[in-house]
Amino acid sequence: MALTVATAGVGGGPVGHAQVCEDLVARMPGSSPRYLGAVAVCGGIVAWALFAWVYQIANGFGSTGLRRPVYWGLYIVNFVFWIGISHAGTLISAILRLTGAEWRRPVTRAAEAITVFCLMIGGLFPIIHISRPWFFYWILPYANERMLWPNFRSPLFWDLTAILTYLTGSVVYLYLPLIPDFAEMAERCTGARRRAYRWLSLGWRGSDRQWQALERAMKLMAIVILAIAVSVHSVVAYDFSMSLTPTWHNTIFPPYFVVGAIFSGIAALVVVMATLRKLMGLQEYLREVHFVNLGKLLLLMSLIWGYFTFSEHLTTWYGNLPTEMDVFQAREHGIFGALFWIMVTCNLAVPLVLLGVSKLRRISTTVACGIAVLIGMWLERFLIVIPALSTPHLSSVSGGYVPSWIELSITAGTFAAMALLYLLFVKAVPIIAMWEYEGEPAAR
Amino acid sequence: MLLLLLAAAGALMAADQPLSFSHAAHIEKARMQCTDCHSGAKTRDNAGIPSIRRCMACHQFIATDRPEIGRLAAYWEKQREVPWLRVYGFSKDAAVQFRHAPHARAEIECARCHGDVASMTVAVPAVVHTMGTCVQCHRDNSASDDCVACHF
Amino acid sequence: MPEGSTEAESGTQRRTPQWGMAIDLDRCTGCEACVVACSSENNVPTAGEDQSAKGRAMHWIRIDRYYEGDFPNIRVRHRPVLCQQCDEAPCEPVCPVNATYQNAEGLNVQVYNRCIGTRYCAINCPYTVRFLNWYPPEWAEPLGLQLNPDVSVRPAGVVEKCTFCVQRIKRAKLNAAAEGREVGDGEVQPACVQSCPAEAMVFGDLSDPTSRVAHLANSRRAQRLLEELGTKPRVFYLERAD
Amino acid sequence: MSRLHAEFEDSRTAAGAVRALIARGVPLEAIELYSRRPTELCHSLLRRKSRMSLVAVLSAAVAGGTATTLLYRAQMEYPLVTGGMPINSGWATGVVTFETTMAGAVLGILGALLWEGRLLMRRMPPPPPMPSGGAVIEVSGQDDTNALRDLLLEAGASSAVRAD
Repeated sequence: MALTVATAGVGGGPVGHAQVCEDLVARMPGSSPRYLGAVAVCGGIVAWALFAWVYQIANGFGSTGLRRPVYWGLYIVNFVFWIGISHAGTLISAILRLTGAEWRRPVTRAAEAITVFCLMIGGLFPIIHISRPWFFYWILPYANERMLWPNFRSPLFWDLTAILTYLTGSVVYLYLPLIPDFAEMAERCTGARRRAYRWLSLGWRGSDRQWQALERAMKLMAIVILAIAVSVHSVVAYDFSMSLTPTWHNTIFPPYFVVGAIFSGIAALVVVMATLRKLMGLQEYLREVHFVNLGKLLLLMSLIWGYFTFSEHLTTWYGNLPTEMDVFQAREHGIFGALFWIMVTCNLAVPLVLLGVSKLRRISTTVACGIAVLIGMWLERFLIVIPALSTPHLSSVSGGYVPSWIELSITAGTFAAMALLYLLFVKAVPIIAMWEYEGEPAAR
Repeated sequence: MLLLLLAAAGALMAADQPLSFSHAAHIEKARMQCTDCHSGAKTRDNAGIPSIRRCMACHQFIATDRPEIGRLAAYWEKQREVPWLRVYGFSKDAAVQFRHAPHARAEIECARCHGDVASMTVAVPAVVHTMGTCVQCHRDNSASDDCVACHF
Repeated sequence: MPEGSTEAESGTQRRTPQWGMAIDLDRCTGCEACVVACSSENNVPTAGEDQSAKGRAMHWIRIDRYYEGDFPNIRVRHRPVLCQQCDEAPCEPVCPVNATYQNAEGLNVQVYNRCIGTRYCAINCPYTVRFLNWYPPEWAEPLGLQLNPDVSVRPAGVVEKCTFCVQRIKRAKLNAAAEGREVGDGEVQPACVQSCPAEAMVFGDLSDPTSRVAHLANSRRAQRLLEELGTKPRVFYLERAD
Repeated sequence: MSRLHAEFEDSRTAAGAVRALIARGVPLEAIELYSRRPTELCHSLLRRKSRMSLVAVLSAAVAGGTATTLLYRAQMEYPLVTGGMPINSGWATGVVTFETTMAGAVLGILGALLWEGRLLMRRMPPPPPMPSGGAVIEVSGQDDTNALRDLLLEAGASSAVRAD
């Protein structure tokens, strides 16, 4: 019946709830060979990474590339990187929700899903990182006959609480707006899938009480999740800034990490959105305006990131403390120097040109920036961790670090795991919140 | 952390000892003291398992007609030690250093950790040794609860 | 010191000693006898050629060498670096499972089997004297036959470091307690101290003003390594007089 | 208990009907509006009372307080030898307090949503079939069903049936 108005929206997407639902459900991947192939490839890489992890546990930590004094390597880099990206979702979606940015509607769920998956992956790294992972549960505070407790003063214990809270929060934050869509999906499915969706919808009936409760809950959650997200990456930064390691012991780190996290989060969101758009044919939903708006945010974060980086390096250089200067020099010269300038190019120069010039600001350039920023931010984490550790206080024990195949495999595996989780996710639920989306009115 | 795993407690049951030595017979009937055989218990780190020389010091003359004593004598003839199996011990991973002497000096009864060996024919790990057991006893007796008291 | 009654173990011990060390750099010849003695006393595994090249060598004490001047007028300065047993140790608060802490006698203790291997302590030690067991410990034959039964063999994945030869401290206290006396000055000698041919190292109770080590620690030449970090180390270096 | 379902093609007519029901003296509690998307009505006429913020704050305080107390007790009653360092440290505990407070808030919000939205309740009657664009008004527990049905039909309902 609403067919007559279907083409009325200038945005070109379907209009009317029924059409939107139908269209989005139709775009969910079936069991095409292409889809299965992608799942198989990602699954294969993940399996290989799992093998590498088992190998590392069975053969001792010597099979990694770690050494004295670089006791922390790629695992910590990846940990910070993934936890950083996880800020995409919640922070962006929460900020956009709270500020009432209407263009957010097709974007939020993709972002919130990134958060949950990144946290699941990032949260694994501390376990992969420790050399006796089978005793990981000793960090948990539980009463025991040995009368031992974890050390509540350790930043790693804070990490545990922060990540658990963040994971709980972001799962809830992803789940709440999914509830009406699960109910909607249940009506469109049969058999086991219908039962599963109905079970997941918690008995959603679409009454106005529920809508009001849901909207209120989302508003409150947005506030809470903002606070949590900021604190989580601050706590991750505390892991570094609480230590005596030169250049880490630094008050700028918590805000610097939060900024970097939002920065890389937006970049990841742009890349994920572009991929979804291409693979699922969501051109009518994820339109240029979304990419351009996110691009502007990305540019803003790039500038803030540049400011923080400059401040950090300027104070180090001006302070001229011998031990800090060792790290500074290492970071500016040789192999680390090359990586440093790649990082600056990726994080500052590329966004500045591609997003700063309004004529160049397009979907393709935003995505290019997103990829560049992801590379740059990964390098940033690398350059924070490795050079500082390889030039410790006493120069007699300095030493370099080359990751082994195990660390590289596990790193690759986590990227594949992210893709795999996303592939499974878009098969199970519509990636755009059906109840939130309305056929776009005329583009602004 | 360190469950002080009884060195494979289950495996070291009665039947596995090379000779069916009876603690009860020695302590209750013969009125011997633990330290008569486990001579290190009061003064050294290890209580020690007696050597065959110590066994034969008595059993050259006492109860020589019993079949088990005959088997003991056979080891003696071959100049072999009896391959006793340890009943108590710490797993290697526990990284525990235990010294008998200070515990004996603090007048901790043998039975506190070893159970009522006097009534056992064959010694079995009657008391489960976990870190909780040690810590609790240390706290009850206001002994050191410093980790390095045992772990080094 | 708040607690840490060691009475049950030591019987008559009344005072809690505060262990410390003084190293006279004027006497140190850099012969590395201490390194060898330490490794054999403490069951420190040998890393082997390949692993050492990868930076996995383990030595609880090492000799740092610093060169002064330009060729050919070079002077080499040696500094044995072991765990400084800091009073305000940076390694302690960061451990999430309390595997490392300072005990009542001022020893910076590492509890091997509580360690889960976050290696946070190792990166936070400014002296870089903490070591991870990369592999299950191994010794080239026949060194495996000379392991010290008084010291645990640490499993793979565990961080370890110099203990000031705590097993020798324990032994001395047990002997003293059995004889009903206090541990005398110089009675405890860690392996490195004992083996130093130049007698550059002195170990003892810093809280006893009559002990040799307390005397040396109060010397005008006494300095501590990276003292500016506020870690309050218990190892005092007597700097070269020239 | 009598229930009346009235179907509306779009939510604006439904709004008129709700207004008419209220004018007639039907209590707000008896009216419920079903729709596939949230409607404007939620924000104006059918505004429900909510304790969600209060619940969130309270559960946050409870969780944070409990965790902090546990932390404090654990450290004080099972003191570990820490050398000269404080056993209980305010700054460090602050981080944990913050995180657990926030976790409490999250769980409080989730709980309040389940309660106020009457989710997870097994004994609910099945929801009325919903038109995709419009809404269904449910009036329950009223005696004069027939009169109400007429009123709803007059207000523009495409159909109004008793569902008992």
